[in-house]
Amino acid sequence: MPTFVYMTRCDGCGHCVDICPSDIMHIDKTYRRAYNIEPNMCWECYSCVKACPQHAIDVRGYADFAPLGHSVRVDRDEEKGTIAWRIKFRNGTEKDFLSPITTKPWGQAIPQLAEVPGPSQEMRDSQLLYNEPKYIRMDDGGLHTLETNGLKMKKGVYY
Amino acid sequence: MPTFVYMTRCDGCGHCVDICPSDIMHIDKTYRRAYNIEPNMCWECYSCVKACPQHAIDVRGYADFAPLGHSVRVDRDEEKGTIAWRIKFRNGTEKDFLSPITTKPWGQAIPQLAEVPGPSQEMRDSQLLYNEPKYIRMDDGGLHTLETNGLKMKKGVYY
Amino acid sequence: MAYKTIVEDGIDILVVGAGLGGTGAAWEARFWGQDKKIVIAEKANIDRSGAVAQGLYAINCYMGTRWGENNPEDHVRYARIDLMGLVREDLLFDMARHVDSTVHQFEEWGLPIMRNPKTGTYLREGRWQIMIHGESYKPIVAEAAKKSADKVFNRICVTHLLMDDSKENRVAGAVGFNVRTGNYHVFKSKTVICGAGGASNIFKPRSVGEGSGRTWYAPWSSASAYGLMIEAGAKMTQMENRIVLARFKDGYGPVGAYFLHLKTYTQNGLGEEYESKWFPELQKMVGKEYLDPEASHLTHRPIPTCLRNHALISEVNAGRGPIHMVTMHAFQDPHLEEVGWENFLGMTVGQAVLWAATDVDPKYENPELTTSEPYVMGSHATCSGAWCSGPEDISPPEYFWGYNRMTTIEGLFGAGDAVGGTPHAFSSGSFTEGRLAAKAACKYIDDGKAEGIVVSDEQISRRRKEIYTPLEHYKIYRNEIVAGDVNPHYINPKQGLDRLQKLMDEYCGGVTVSYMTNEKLLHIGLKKLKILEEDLQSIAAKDIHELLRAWELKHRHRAAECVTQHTLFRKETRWPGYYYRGDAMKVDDENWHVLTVSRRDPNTGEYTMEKAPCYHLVGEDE
Amino acid sequence: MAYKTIVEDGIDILVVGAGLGGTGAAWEARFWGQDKKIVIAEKANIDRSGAVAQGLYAINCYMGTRWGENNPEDHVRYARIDLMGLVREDLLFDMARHVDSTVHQFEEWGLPIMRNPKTGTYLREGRWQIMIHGESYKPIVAEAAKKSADKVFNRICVTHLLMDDSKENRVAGAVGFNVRTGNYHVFKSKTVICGAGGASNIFKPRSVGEGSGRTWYAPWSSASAYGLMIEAGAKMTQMENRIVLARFKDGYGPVGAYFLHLKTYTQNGLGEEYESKWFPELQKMVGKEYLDPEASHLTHRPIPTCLRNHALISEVNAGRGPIHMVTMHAFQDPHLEEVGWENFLGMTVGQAVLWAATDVDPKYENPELTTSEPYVMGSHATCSGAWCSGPEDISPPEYFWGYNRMTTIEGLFGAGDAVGGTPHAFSSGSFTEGRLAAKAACKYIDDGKAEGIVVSDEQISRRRKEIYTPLEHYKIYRNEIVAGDVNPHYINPKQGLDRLQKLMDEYCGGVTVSYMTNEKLLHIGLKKLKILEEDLQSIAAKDIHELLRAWELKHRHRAAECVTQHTLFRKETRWPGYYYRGDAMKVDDENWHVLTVSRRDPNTGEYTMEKAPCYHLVGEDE
Ligand SMILES: Cc1cc2c(cc1C)N(S(=O)(=O)O)[C@@H]1C(=O)NC(=O)N=C1N2C[C@H](O)[C@H](O)[C@H](O)COP(=O)(O)OP(=O)(O)OC[C@H]1O[C@@H](n2cnc3c(N)ncnc32)[C@H](O)[C@@H]1O
Ligand SMILES: Cc1cc2c(cc1C)N(S(=O)(=O)O)[C@@H]1C(=O)NC(=O)N=C1N2C[C@H](O)[C@H](O)[C@H](O)COP(=O)(O)OP(=O)(O)OC[C@H]1O[C@@H](n2cnc3c(N)ncnc32)[C@H](O)[C@@H]1O
Ligand SMILES: Nc1ncnc2c1ncn2[C@@H]1O[C@H](COP(=O)(O)O)[C@@H](O)[C@H]1O
Ligand SMILES: Nc1ncnc2c1ncn2[C@@H]1O[C@H](COP(=O)(O)O)[C@@H](O)[C@H]1O
Ligand SMILES: Nc1ncnc2c1ncn2[C@@H]1O[C@H](COP(=O)(O)O)[C@@H](O)[C@H]1O
Ligand code: SF4
Ligand code: SF4
Ligand code: SF4
Ligand code: SF4
Ligand code: NA
Repeated sequence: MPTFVYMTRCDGCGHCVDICPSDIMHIDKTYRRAYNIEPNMCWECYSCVKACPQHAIDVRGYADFAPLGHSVRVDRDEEKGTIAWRIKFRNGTEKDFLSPITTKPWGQAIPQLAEVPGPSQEMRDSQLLYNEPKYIRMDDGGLHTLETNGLKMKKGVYY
Repeated sequence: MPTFVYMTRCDGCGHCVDICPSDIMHIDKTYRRAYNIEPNMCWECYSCVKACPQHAIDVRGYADFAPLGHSVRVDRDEEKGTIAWRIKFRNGTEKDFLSPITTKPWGQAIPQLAEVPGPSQEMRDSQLLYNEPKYIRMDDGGLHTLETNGLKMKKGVYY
Repeated sequence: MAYKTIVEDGIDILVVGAGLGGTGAAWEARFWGQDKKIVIAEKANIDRSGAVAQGLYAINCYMGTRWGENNPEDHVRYARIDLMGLVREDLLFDMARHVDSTVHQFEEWGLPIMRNPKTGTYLREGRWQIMIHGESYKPIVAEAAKKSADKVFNRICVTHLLMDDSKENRVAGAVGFNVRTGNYHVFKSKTVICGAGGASNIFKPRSVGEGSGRTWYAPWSSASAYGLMIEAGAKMTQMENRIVLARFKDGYGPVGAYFLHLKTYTQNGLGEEYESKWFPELQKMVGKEYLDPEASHLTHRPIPTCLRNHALISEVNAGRGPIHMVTMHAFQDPHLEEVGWENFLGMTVGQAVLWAATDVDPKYENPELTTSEPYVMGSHATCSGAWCSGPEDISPPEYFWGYNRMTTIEGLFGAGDAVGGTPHAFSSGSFTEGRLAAKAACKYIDDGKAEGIVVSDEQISRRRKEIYTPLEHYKIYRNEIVAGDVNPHYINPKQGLDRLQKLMDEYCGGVTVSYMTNEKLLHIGLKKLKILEEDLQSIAAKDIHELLRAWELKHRHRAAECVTQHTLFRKETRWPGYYYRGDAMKVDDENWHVLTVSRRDPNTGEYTMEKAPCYHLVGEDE
Repeated sequence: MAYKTIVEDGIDILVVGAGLGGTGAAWEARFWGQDKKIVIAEKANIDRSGAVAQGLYAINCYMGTRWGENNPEDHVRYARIDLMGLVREDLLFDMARHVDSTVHQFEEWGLPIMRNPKTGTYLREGRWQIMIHGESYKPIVAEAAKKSADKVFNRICVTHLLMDDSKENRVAGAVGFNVRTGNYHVFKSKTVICGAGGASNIFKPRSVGEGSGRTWYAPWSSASAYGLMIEAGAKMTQMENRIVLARFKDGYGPVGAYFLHLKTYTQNGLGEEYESKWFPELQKMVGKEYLDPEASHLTHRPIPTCLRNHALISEVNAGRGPIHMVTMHAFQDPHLEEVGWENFLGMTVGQAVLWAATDVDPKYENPELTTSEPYVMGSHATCSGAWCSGPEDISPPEYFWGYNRMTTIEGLFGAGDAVGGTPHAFSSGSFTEGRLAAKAACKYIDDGKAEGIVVSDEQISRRRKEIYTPLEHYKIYRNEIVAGDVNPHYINPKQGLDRLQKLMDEYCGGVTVSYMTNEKLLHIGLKKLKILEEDLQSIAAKDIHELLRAWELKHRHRAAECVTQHTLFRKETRWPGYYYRGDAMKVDDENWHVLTVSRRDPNTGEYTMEKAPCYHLVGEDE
């Protein structure tokens, strides 16, 4: 289901070009609008579809196994923190789905590590990562090690 | 090994376009010279190569299994009634072959059937074809039939 | 559209497709129809059209009766056992008794046939095969056809047969378009001889991308003979009997000259002979009647082609590939080395190119073999095609309805791949069949069977509209999208072909599934073919060349559907090595020693399947 | 060429590829390297790059230690048996003991993790998998990486690592080009963390034409992690251990949520359970130690993924396909139906599109399953990747050389798919590995190991020349021909990819040969890879986008070569269902209960293969 771009909707803003992981959304020189230059490298990941402010991009199933006449439309809203899908079958059946995409205002809950207190030498010498052991266990117990867990590494054939 | 056309040799005469069984040798609008518009439908049949008066067409092995660096050139001569091949391996080895393509001056040995005496009613009612039974046996014997050959057609399972 | 409509009227014999069958028909027709109007409508240029465009290095069907080599019935028995019992023996006997006359003619016309210097007879490759310098085989037979035809229309892709509007089930000509001018061509004719050839590219090929042009049968073998006739409602036979060929890997160079003349042989990856190892298991599948290696050895009865494939496939599946052709011995003889190379230069140049590209010199290295994707045709070791009447002096009643090689549609004849039940006809047999059909067509006309044909304007304009729909479709919807080939309203011919090949491969026994299928898979395949048919209504062509591809695809699709219907019908594995019905892995002579016959109703699209009895040629007192 | 050279100097930590591993590395690096210069060089846009671009619906590696669900060693045992005994248990234990901390962080950042309404714990899909609304998984981790990095260079295709010219075998940064501007980018760095991901498209895909973008792993997973590291001379491990995945047919939608949460199950074309039927035969191949269905049943020890594949493949080969996933029961429950659909919308939209297109509603029809073409990666049920040092408190001497996740090249670290021996890390484990590598890289610098690095101008300009050669090649030779992509002097990237995929498929165990290979075939494969490598010197790129494809292909080619070398080395069939060595069809613990380690000499191109001991995590007194 590679993407295609509706001629009358695209305004050539380039958001799709900016986001496509496959580098295949390019701006057509003649029409100054976007199109998929290499459909056989399109993963139908919908990154461009979600990013297009004009809803100008759609997808039609890969011709080598998907018949015509379906559609899967999406609306992703970072403000609302939701994504809405509308699936239309070849036979006309429709299904709608709505999911959250985040539980927090976008990006704000991630700390800036340059601003947190740096690690002590002891911590550097330990096996702990940032904010551990806090995150490892409910009981705030320490990191699992071979010793704490009564284990050793042994050569040979074990199953 | 689809065909390609050397830019400096082709004069756009169209012989290749005229002969290609796959309808894939076309004249490029910009350069007014021929090229293969659909290599994946090229059978490397060499019909166009043989037909090109400029030796402008060559073939390079299908990219999906033939490495670069070889060539198979041909010269077909209806006057002489021969075809000459030169094979060049990737490693430089060369092999030449020469074969006849006809034993008669081109086309002249084929009769014009509108001019031969038409068949008799008897012949029409028989199973014979044009010029038969002459061509069927050395001894000019008649056509084989179930009767002459002691046979019959029988329903059932035979091996 | 600005395309002109060009009507050719008053034709007596229209030859649709002038390959080996069609050129034979056109040539011979002039003899029996001295004053008749004979016209050829050909997709390409008849000088280099069809399967023989690049030439052939052997004529694989020649009796040599004049030298006492074989009688026609010997060939029938050969074809019968090779095809696991099921062939049209009336048609085969008829072809075999005439084929030598065809070959002798070829020689007279200038085709260089090699001679055995000692005996003076044709140089034998094998019992049935003779060796030729056949690079110009096709130009030579085309020359003959041109001598006989009133008009040759090259570059006409015939899309549909015309049907008589006054009499049910009678042909009235054909229509198509010129792939260069785009013009609409209408051929009104009393009879049609369909020689539009067999089918490559119905199943997913082993090759990919650029290489997918490297098929064994030519990429332009577009199943048109089947597509045209099935659409018109002709009965078809043995369409399940698709063929898989052992071929040199990648280049798909034929192996006949190697096995038979060069006496090369195969071995597995370990250097072992492997074929016989599979015979005991195979014998359990097919019965001793069809595989009896000892008897074969003694009597030179062949091991059926499909069973040899089976051994190769099984050995590879067992992890002992690759299979090699041992050429290193034979190639020490300079004569055989030359034959080995010229064999390919004469009919599969690509194999020579490949060896040059990969530095494979068969003198010093044994090249790899593989089994091809399946092909649908009717003149090699396989016999898919139309259900035709045989000759009156041979055919039993079930096989005879008046005119030799006439299909179940009145006035519509076939030759070569178009005709079912006649394997091992090859180039010479196909040409011969064309000759037989031409004589019969003249008789049909002379008998007054073609009187009063009416072709309505409605039919002509309906077909015209249908033909150009893909161009219209493109025009209308192209600009809805910015650029590219992804469009919600249409698919293009290449996309449709990819879909067809993939589904046939996966559900109908292609290479990816090691030729395996079963009832469940076939039903799914049919469902997908139906949906594809709907999408083919929405196919788009951006120019006339793509329009050609669109119609080739439609013909391929229809043939594929018929193949799938037949494969579903025959509940046995008759030809292990061609395909396997996983749910019926044995030969079942009790129920299936019959020919399968289908008819697609042109109005409803429904198929009706029947079993037709299999008649054998036996001694008078048997 | 007019492209600029842009040098970024003085980098401490260069993250090459910011997928799940790379974002973890960049994020964590800031904590341990508060003043260090952290730079990301990424081929795409890190907001939607890598395998998780379209999201994930599950986090497949989570212990739940805080809820007493699993200890790290439980996961090690799981991964060990699933991989038929051979994993890096030090790395796995280390990853497992940290992974929960990663996941809890994700939740804090806003990633919606589903909860079990009764227990309040994360909603389990299976023992190791938890369910998420993960459409924005990648944008969220990218946000974290951006918070930590000094600079993010998007759209840089990294082509080579830079090596220290003053000290053998020490990394010094990386180079690449911007796929939009074409500019040459030089990153001089004390350490490099390679997170450039796994590989799709090394083997011929089942899909054709347009559909070949529909791979399970993303088409942009270009084997760059392997290509970069192998080229630089890093040792690799378990590269033979490519993975084949059971997937919904055509759409390649994952099955985990279906099997584990929806409790759907498979059946053959006849509606039968088939898996267990194959166990007796399988047990003979692999030994009871690796397959003991009864014990598995009692202890919830998994049936290894490859062995489940084997049953599916064998059943299909036996002619009892297609395999169906029985969804019709589960989908009667509206919650499960919703999960079933959202599972795909969240990570494989194409599967939903396909069902819509084919009118497959799993509530009323059981969809088909198939096994995919092989993929090469290191974080699913497979563990190809670089041979890395483990953590000092766990690793035995053979597995430890100073810095956690450091490859055998000094200063070069890996994370995620790049690291060998750590299967079942998935997204969360990969991110965790990135964090571990970042901490170790900081330590490496702080320990003074990166002092005195020299990068010569010669090295920089040599790489520059190399990078643009395909563009030069195109310019020089393009006009020798009239038009089109057939040129005697070059192949384009798509043509090269087709060649690579076809040969890997046929000689190294792809789908067309039902995953079968053997020594002979592998040797031929290596020969063809070598010739392809020569032709890759002549690859042409008509624009910068094709230049990207050219370099992706070169990375894929190098990885494919390494896979083939490893497959040749391991003379056993360790993972039936992933691939078969036809000449050694059994597990051979006596000789092959070892990890395979390769090194390609960057100067000669020769591979050296060794066996490394396999250490297992056992009880203190065992
Ligand atoms: C491709 C190929 C074929 C053979 C071989 C090797 C190779 C590489 N081998 S070996 O493997 O055994 O080595 C043979 C061999 O050596 N010796 C031999 O006698 N025969 C061999 N064949 C088989 C014969 O060629 C074959 O039996 C005959 O050609 C069959 O004759 P016919 O049924 O007439 O098919 P055709 O392909 O020749 O002609 C079809 C014509 O129809 C045209 N056409 C098709 N669609 C049309 C449309 N829609 N409208 C108008 N015209 C439309 C075509 O253009 C063509 O002209
Ligand atoms: C594609 C996919 C993947 C998964 C799943 C379903 C599907 C459909 N499933 S399920 O099937 O089990 O259902 C999983 C699931 O549900 N849960 C889970 O946790 N993980 C799943 N994965 C696996 C994980 O995604 C995987 O384990 C991790 O992503 C691996 O992380 P990492 O090793 O970092 O790889 P990456 O692809 O994320 O990132 C690679 C980055 O490198 C960039 N890159 C690549 N080459 C580069 C170059 N030359 N220069 C510069 N940059 C260059 C990439 O752009 C990317 O950013
Ligand atoms: N129910 C829905 N689910 C998802 N997206 C929707 C829905 N309704 C409208 N949209 C969005 O609105 C755009 C325009 O819709 P349409 O009119 O279907 O092309 C689509 O591209 C969607 O992104
Ligand atoms: N191994 C073989 N044994 C007998 N006949 C063969 C063999 N291989 C090819 N032939 C015949 O040789 C001719 C050309 O075959 P091919 O080259 O395979 O198309 C056909 O008549 C085949 O039936
Ligand atoms: N049938 C199964 N039994 C056990 N685990 C499975 C099964 N199928 C998938 N999984 C696991 O579920 C997760 C996702 O699998 P998949 O969707 O196949 O990528 C991985 O951890 C798999 O190992
Ligand atoms: S994001 Fe949408 S509007 Fe902008 S260029 Fe792409 S298709 Fe056009
Ligand atoms: S769907 Fe994904 S891969 Fe396809 S064009 Fe859009 S962003 Fe690129
Ligand atoms: S036949 Fe030769 S010279 Fe004439 S157009 Fe074709 S390539 Fe050019
Ligand atoms: S080699 Fe044959 S198929 Fe290819 S372009 Fe020339 S004539 Fe056409
Ligand atoms: Na890993």
